[in-house]
Amino acid sequence: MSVITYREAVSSVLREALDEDERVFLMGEDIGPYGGAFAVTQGFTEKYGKKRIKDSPLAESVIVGAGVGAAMAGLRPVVELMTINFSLLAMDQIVNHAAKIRYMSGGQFSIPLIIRTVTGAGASVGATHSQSFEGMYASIPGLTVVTPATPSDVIGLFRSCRELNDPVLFVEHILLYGTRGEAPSVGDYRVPIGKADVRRSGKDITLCGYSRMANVAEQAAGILAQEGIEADVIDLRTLRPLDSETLVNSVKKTHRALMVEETTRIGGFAGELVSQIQEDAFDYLDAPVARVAGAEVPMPYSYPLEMAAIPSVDAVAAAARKLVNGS
Amino acid sequence: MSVITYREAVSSVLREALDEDERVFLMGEDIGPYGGAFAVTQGFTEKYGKKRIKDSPLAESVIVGAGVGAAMAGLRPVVELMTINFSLLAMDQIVNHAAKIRYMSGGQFSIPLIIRTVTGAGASVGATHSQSFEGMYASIPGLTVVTPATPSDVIGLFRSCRELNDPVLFVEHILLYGTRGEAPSVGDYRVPIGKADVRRSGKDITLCGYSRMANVAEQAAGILAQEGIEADVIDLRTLRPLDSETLVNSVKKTHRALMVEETTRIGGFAGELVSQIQEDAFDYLDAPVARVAGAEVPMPYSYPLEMAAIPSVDAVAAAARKLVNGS
Amino acid sequence: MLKAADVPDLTKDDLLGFYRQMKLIREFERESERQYTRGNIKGFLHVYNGEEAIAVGAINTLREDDYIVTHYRDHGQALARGMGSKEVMAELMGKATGCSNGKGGSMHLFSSDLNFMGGYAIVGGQLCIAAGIALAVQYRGDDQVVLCFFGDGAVNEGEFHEAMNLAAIWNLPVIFFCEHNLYGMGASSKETLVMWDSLHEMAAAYGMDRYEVDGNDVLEVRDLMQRINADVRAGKGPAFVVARTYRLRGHSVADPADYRPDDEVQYWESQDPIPRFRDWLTEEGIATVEDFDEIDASVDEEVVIAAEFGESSPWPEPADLYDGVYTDRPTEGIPT
Amino acid sequence: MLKAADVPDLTKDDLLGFYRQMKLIREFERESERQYTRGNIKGFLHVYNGEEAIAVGAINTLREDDYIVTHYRDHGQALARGMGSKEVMAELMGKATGCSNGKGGSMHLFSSDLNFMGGYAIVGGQLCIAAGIALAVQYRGDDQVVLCFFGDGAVNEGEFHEAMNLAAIWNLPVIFFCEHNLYGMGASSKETLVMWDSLHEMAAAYGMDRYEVDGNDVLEVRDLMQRINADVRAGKGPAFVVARTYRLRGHSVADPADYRPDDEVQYWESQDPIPRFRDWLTEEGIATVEDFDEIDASVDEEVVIAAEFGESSPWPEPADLYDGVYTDRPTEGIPT
Ligand SMILES: Cc1ncc(C[n+]2csc(CCOP(=O)(O)OP(=O)(O)O)c2C)c(N)n1
Ligand SMILES: Cc1ncc(C[n+]2csc(CCOP(=O)(O)OP(=O)(O)O)c2C)c(N)n1
Ligand SMILES: [Mg+2]
Ligand SMILES: [Mg+2]
Repeated sequence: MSVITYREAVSSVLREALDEDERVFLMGEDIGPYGGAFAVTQGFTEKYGKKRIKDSPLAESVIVGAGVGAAMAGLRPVVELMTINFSLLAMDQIVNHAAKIRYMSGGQFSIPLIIRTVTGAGASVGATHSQSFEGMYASIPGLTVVTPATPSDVIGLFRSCRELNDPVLFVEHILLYGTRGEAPSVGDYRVPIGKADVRRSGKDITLCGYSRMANVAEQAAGILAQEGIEADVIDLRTLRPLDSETLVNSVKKTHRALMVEETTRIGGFAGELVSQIQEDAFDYLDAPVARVAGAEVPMPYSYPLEMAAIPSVDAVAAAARKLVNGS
Repeated sequence: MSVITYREAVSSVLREALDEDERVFLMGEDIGPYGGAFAVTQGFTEKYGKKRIKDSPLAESVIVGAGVGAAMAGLRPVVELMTINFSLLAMDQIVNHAAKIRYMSGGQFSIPLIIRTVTGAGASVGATHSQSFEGMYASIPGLTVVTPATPSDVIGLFRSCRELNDPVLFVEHILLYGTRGEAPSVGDYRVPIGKADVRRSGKDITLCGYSRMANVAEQAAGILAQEGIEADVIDLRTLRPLDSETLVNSVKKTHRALMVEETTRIGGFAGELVSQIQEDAFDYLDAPVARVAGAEVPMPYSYPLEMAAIPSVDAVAAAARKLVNGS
Repeated sequence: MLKAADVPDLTKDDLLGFYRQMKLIREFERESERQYTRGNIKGFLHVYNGEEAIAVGAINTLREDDYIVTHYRDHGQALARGMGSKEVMAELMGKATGCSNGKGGSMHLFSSDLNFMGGYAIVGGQLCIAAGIALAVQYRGDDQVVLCFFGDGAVNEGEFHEAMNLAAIWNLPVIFFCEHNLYGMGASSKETLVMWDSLHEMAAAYGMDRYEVDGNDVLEVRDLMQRINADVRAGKGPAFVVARTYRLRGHSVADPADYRPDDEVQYWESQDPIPRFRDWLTEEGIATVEDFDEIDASVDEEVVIAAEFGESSPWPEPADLYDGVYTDRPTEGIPT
Repeated sequence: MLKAADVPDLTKDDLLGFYRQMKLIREFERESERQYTRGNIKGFLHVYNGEEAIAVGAINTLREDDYIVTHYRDHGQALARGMGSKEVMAELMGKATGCSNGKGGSMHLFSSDLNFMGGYAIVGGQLCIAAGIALAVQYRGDDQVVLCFFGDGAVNEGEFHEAMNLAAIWNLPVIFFCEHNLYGMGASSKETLVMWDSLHEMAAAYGMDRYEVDGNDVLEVRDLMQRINADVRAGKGPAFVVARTYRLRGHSVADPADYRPDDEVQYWESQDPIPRFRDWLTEEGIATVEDFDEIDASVDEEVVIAAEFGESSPWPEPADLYDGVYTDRPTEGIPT
């Protein structure tokens, strides 16, 4: 069993895709000789050449749009939007083109396009560079939105995404690249799309998160366990399609649920989770489903303010405690 | 008491703004001699001249971005994005610029910018032209999002928006322009930002919607009343800030709630409403808060399919009936 | 103007074929307007009247395996590519038999069989997609060309710039073809583009080959496009073509177009590509009144058949609503 | 190169003032890198080393009521505009005393007093904002100019095109100033822009006045900008300026910049604008070693003071987190 970083996991599945499938090419800003803003594609140009590692102009719309076109014409592009913040400049191509062409064409064209991008706060990069828009994309029919939080989920989910024929937003987290985890032991390990991971099992409360917040929830569960509170920890892993079954079943068992989300609270994706839980497990709930989320502000640069704006392990533990103890 | 159309209401408040405040100018695609895609600015160029009615190039990013700049420099622009579908091309300017500059600058610059746009489905204009993104914008701190459903709310809310010094998304509905309603009798009539309208009062269920869906909810309530089901009907009118107090108080009275929303269900703004209701009125709820929303598909062009994809009065009434009768 | 001798490769049949296509497009559009008035076509309807020489002149130079991408004003290109007038009309009516199964509508015509990669309704968006298709061609080492249509209004959009730049820097086999009809929706391009009168020169910013052509002369369009296709196919990289033309109707059926000066409209009516070509065919002694009558009658018949087909075709099944969102799984929220 | 006689309007004090500003920027950046290494500055840090002649040459031609808009590589422009090195350093450290109260950070410097309308971190976004400020100037009938800085990378973005086009068609008083340092992040602009070697010519597509200048020669930049300002102020419409320069460090502090060829780096090191200007001042007999020593010492002292000020300044109060989102109401969700 070997331990790898999240960054290595991303690199490895990209290399695998390039090695296995001639139709795969990468395209994005500074992914060439620079090696990618997060050093994921270092050495790729040397190995695969410029044909397959396309350092693109700084132009998000055409990066995605050209990916859509190439996918329509039979290739399987993996494009990179340097961070999800810049994805707003490509949102029209993602939402009005990638997500809709199949349906609008009466099913004639599929768009097997993977859009990799990077979400998250906590890197002290200020309001315009610290956002988490994956929940917005998860509201768009036609898209698949995946948010791996561990190296093995990166690998397992990416492989599953490659088997899809529709556009995927593959959302990595800026603070996770350096984190470590076990590499999957099986060579063809897959994580199914739309299957949540129950990270930990407990009877008192359900903690649910995705991306880095799944890890935060798990750490909070560790603290709570020392106090005798046993939490189910659910990592959604995929936002669309959503594994509400696992989530709802957990809540039916624990009767209490706390959703942990990094983006600002109002209108975040956690609202969807709360809604589905109370729709499907209403009679099981002993307390309202609670949410811990980012502060309702543009992300401040100043370090202590930023730390206060992001859900912390302690804040999650405190909210869980309150939910279980009723105070 | 005079009756006017929603379109006339929009035109009249725009004229009023131009008449009252030299700092106000309009900018947008085809708002000049063409009179606007929805005929709201007909005759404006003749009356106010090209300086104040700026027919812009077809370029959504710079329409909003230039509005932001002009607002920073002391003007009070009212810009138009022809429909909210095209707002995706300006989303970066709205979210990363308009909404954040005040906070990022430590409060040095305010952005008194009104962005008018048009939401909604039902006009047979297909998948790329029938979307309702206002809920997405309502998730962005720094924005104010207003969704008037009646001529008098158009007037009252627009006047209140002009008194703000921060960016507003003023969201009109494509199917409402031809609808009629009473004009406000008071000359300086205002509707406060962040105050929902209780359209109808009843004890059995709370129906909550915004924009055209508030009207649909109200019509459904009319049907239900004939069956002896009395509904509170709440028109949110503003999505950000949100009047959760009125909503929650209603649910505390009725014990049952149904959210009606035009956009697709998963990840819609209704999830936020559900969450807040169950957070604040959990012990009052006799049933899960329910949602009626658009079908989970890109909008089809074909008329019967489109009609099936949009929440109808009947669908709302049926869902309400089920919630009240438990079947 | 060209002479018959300038186009020795075109037979009488070819030339009358062009005439027929142009005429078919015109009559098809007239019929769509009638159907719109009768409520059988809904939403937006952007007709192609006056611009027929472009689609016919350009598209007939393509190979079957070349690609076409276009905007919402797409009926003309679809018909010129050989899409059946029945399937196009049925699509405009939202019927199950439409080329996009009624899901796309007038602005979103598609045919995978014809490499007709779609009509797109977000102004400028399709240029990016066209660049991507061209990238795929280049990547595979093939020699197809991608022909991408858009309007002068689209030139304002940021995506125009991004797509032109990408195609130029990567030498992609794409022809960006601007149907310069002087107007966006109601805004004159004189007021939105400094270079409106020499629009093709904007491509100099990308070091791209660029051409202007009389978009109301089907043979000029064809002639130019044949040369450009050969260059692009040979790997010489992208090209930008601006065809000067005019839409003889409003932006959409809803637009009375009264913002247009009378003399401008009159001038362009005098340039109507269909009578122009008909006169040319007559003057060059290629066709007679009888030829035209025969073609016109067959066009009228085809259009009637298309309309009947559309009207009598079934609506999509209710269950179709949820069909086709994903290739690999059912959509969410199908009512049970 | 200009001679002293070519700039009779500049006194020795003026010239040494330019030298001091350039030197201050350089030493300020060196200090920020040190502070970054020590963890006192976090996130991204994009230093201006090598490009000082641009900010100093250009900004000193502006009036107090003119406007500046720039990108995330903004320390140099802020200092050249007269923002205090203390407030800038404190902002880089996220302190309450920073020019944006610690909320903006290195990439988002603002000063309403100085009409310093912000550093912007979304590449290309600020061009649209600059166009809007210029629109306000024109609307009011004033004669300020708006000076908007951006990099060669920004030229790739759709917003570049939209802003250039709007400014051109409406004749707005804005100067789009491209700091052409040959690289975006790690991508060479030779690989992203066909016209990389005559970038200013891209403005021909908008019929815009356009200029290229040696961005490492402070007097050339100043001279050109004086002429352009006068034109723009007189209502002659927007201009596009491309200053050829080089960043002597990586894109950000995190970037070792090993993708750059050695000879290229060496060439540009030989073009370092500060020694060049110092040599010029010496050769022209304007300044002596003693002058430079005095200035250098005062710069060093200022930078030390700035760093101390930043370090000793307080963090924002916890309650500041929720402050300043709206002008007219408190933000949502303030914990109670
Ligand atoms: C991004 C975007 N903005 C606005 C619109 C609304 N709109 C549809 S067509 C059009 C004018 C386009 O003009 P042009 O590109 O010249 O094409 P033409 O209709 O003249 O063929 C506008 C503004 C749109 N569909 N997409
Ligand atoms: C829209 C957007 N895309 C990508 C980035 C990431 N990014 C930041 S700076 C940069 C390179 C910009 O290069 P240039 O404009 O030449 O400015 P320079 O850094 O050379 O001064 C990139 C890709 C961003 N901030 N915004
Ligand atoms: Mg046009
Ligand atoms: Mg650069």
